[in-house]
Amino acid sequence: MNLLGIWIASFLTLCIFSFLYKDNPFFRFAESLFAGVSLGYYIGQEADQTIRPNLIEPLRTNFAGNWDLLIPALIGVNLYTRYIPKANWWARWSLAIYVGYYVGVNMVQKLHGEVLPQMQSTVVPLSLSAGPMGLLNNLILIAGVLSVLIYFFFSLEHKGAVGLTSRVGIWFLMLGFGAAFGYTVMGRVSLLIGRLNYLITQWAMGTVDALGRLL
Amino acid sequence: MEWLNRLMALDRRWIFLLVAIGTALPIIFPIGFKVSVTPPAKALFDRIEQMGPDDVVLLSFDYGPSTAPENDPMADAVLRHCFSKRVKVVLLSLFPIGGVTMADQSLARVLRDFPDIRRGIDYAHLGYKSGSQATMKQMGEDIHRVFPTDRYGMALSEVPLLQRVRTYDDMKLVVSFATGIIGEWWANLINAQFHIPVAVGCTAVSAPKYYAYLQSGQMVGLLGGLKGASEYERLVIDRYPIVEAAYTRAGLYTAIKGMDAQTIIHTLILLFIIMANVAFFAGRGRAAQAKR
Amino acid sequence: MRFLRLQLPLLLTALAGLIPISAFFISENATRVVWMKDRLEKYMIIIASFAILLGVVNVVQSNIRKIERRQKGWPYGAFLLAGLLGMAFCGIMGAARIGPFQGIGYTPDGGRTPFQYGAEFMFSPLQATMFSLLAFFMASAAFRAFRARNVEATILLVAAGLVMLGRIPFGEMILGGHPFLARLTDWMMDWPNAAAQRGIMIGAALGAASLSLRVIVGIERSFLGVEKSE
Amino acid sequence: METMGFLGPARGGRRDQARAAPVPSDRDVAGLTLKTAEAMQMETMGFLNPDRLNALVLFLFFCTLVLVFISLARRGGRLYIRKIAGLNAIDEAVGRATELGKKVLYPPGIMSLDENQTIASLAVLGHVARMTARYNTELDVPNKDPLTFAAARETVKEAYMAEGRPDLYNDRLVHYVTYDQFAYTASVTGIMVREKPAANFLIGSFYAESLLLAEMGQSTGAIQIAGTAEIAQLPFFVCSCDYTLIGEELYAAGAYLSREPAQLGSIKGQDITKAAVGVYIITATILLLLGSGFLRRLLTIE
Repeated sequence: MNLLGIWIASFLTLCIFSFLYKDNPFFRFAESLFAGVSLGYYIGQEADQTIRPNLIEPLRTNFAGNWDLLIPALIGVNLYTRYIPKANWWARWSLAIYVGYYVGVNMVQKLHGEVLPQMQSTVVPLSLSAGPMGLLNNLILIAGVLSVLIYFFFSLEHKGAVGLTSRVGIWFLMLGFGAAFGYTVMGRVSLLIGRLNYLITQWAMGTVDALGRLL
Repeated sequence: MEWLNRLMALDRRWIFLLVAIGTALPIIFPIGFKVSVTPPAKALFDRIEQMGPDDVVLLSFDYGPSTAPENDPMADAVLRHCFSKRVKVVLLSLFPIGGVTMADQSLARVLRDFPDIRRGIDYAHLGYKSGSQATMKQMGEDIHRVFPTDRYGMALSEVPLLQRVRTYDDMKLVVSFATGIIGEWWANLINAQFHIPVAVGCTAVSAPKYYAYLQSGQMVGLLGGLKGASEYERLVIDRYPIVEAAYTRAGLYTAIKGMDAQTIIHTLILLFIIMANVAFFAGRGRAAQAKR
Repeated sequence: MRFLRLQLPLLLTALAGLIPISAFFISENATRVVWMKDRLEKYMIIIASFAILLGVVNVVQSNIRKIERRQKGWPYGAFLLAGLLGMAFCGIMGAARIGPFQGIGYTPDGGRTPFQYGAEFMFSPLQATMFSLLAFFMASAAFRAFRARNVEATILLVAAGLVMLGRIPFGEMILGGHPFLARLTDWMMDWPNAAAQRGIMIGAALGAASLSLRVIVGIERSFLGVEKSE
Repeated sequence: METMGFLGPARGGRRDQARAAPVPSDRDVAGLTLKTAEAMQMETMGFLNPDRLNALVLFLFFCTLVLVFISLARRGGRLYIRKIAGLNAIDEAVGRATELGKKVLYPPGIMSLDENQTIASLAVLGHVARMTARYNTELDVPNKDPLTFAAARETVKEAYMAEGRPDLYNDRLVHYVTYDQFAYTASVTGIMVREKPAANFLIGSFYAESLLLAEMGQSTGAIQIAGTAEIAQLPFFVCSCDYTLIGEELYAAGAYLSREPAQLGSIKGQDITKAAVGVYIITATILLLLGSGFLRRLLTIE
């Protein structure tokens, strides 16, 4: 059973890799299967990890204490009214509640969890106590943050001093993007190593092993 | 100058092919580029090196299959180190998607070379528990209550090793192999509250974040990505011949091999960039001449 | 009618948005508000779970249509449906704990449930392989994009090149074992890169908050499909 | 960010974070006893959470500015907004698709409506859909998140109505693919190579798939306009797309395209807040240099 599974997995792996050469029926097969299997996978996950523990179990064990969970169930079901021609705009209510809630959550989260701490860590001591290099670093940090912020000014024309500063902001952005790109290459290469290693050690060597045992 | 144009418009499938070869070759034929050991990796190694057979280390598998190529080799290397040193090990997983499988597989790989290591005496495997943060805190009060049975269904009170391990106080070190936030929780939550030393093996992408914890003393060691793992492998191999034998076995995936591939790919990409720029400037020079 | 169609959705958005905001600023011992917020959080998870079927209905409908009409590539639609139905069946039976479908992970004795088998030998490898394609595209993107066309592109190129060199033993070899490049890499990540990220973050956070406010007061409503003219 | 890049969105992002406990504060670490003592103290302190007063001040400051400028703009104040290249290129992109008789592809990101970037993306989608309706160009909106899918359908439908072309709209324009990040990526790249859209819009919240989509689209010769606030993904979009909306530009896009005074007013308010943030940082830094960390401490969050 295990070796069969490894063969299936390896076949599908090769199907996907074949796309690098060009689009072909094997890739299309794997792509379609992947779309189906993954959707099925999340149906299973949602049923077992969300609907069951968060809705069914609480209702089953203590209906009186959890009857209100029927409200979100109703809001959820309301999404399907789109298929009823006469009521096809009811679904808006569900979307409105969902979006409204998270828009509110995000608003305070962004202001409190991002703006304040990022501001605070930009306020750094401009003294020589950390050595000349420390001072330079702190200056770079402040200059970088402020010039990038200027770049994002929409209601000012980017001319003159503003234009110059925003240009510096773009340079900071490009430097950051370049560094981040180079930095990420490493993690991505290890993913490929992982896949090729699977093909070589699990599939090729595993099959040779199994054949050896058979003989 | 025709070749310049052709280079500029190089079919990217040639690049793909070179990347594939550059990655596959070192897995089959290891090169072994020299790896320099950084202080955070050495610090973790030294700490375990100072321990004896009575000491217990907790290994938390807080990653899943997606980052296994990076995290697996570190877990294996640390596990091999502990077993060579006869330090007792308790394993568990707090990562919901496939974490416990990672622990199972790592254990299986390493045990092949340590036939005399006994389950329940030299190591114990607690399995997976959800609720990450809450679970971690409860373990500070009583591990036996959090994990009524071990991974194999045996009551904890019947596992010899665990009879003397009930809280973090009974252990010398936590090492978390982490892909996400769980590693940070060990450092900024468990270390702060229970004062047990923490080391983390993390992915390359998240390594910069962990340096801050290292600097502030919330962590005693750090293995960052494949590079960190290869450093630890190097340390263990140089110190223990039995491990060296294990690492030379064909077909075993190691971070040192991974670093070989990494080095080749980085060099390859850099060469591509240089070639592209040479062609670009040569092309521009000609265009300028033609204009004149 | 007009109220139900137009005003009610906008009103619901505003109300739903104000609850987490006020809960955030009100002290934690105002237990009612906190309770309500926690409850709402649970609700949202359940609502989102219901939505997934909405997608499934669409996928099943369009693929059945494809197969019925024998449209180009219809066999792929059949593969898709087979994968979907097979996996979903194992998952739902597992969630309900029926017969041999005891859960969706491993069985207590370490064996695999059917769902786990599909996840481990089809879903995971497909996912990991798609993810690993990134290594190839990184290389081709670098080849094409990193050309010193202007000042900006040059900065991008130099920063990327130095960091890549600093992350491998080869970089050290060039400099005779000196870890200068590795340190330069760390410096670039810690200072200029951090500054750029911080600038983007503050700007984006303000932008997001402004969008939130526009949604709450009902100026931004594209997501509802509420007609501007209404 | 690795989990966010891979597992996070695949499992539904914010909803998982909501399920996990929030990042601990010092108070949590100190344990329960302290908490009750503090709770008692807070009861006497009143209704507001004292730890969050600084956030409340920022919140009120921000809201006031934005709302004031919205109402000023509504009364007819003229507002200047600088050119955003990526947004001006939308016309060109849709125009080219129309000329070539090819489709416009618009994946609205992979996150749900709990992410503001998705809302921002839908605002741009509304604009793009109105253009495709006007020029009778084919539009294709593949979706990963089911709620985003539901909302995108409403957005596109309303755009076609608003342009007076309900005849051109059908539910197949906006379709659902799958809930998995990489299965979705595989399908969308499949669409790219098989149907060769003339314009790809990659606007919204994208993670690790950003580079796969952008490179694949690049290889088919499409005009690509990207936009995201996911900092880790910006380098890839910048390298592989013709235009990239960076961070705040994405959030401002809907307002910019709508040209509605109220929307533009909110951007002005946002700009003033940004200026205030800059001034605060400079002042606090100077104060720190003079030996007072007061302004810096005010920013501390619990």
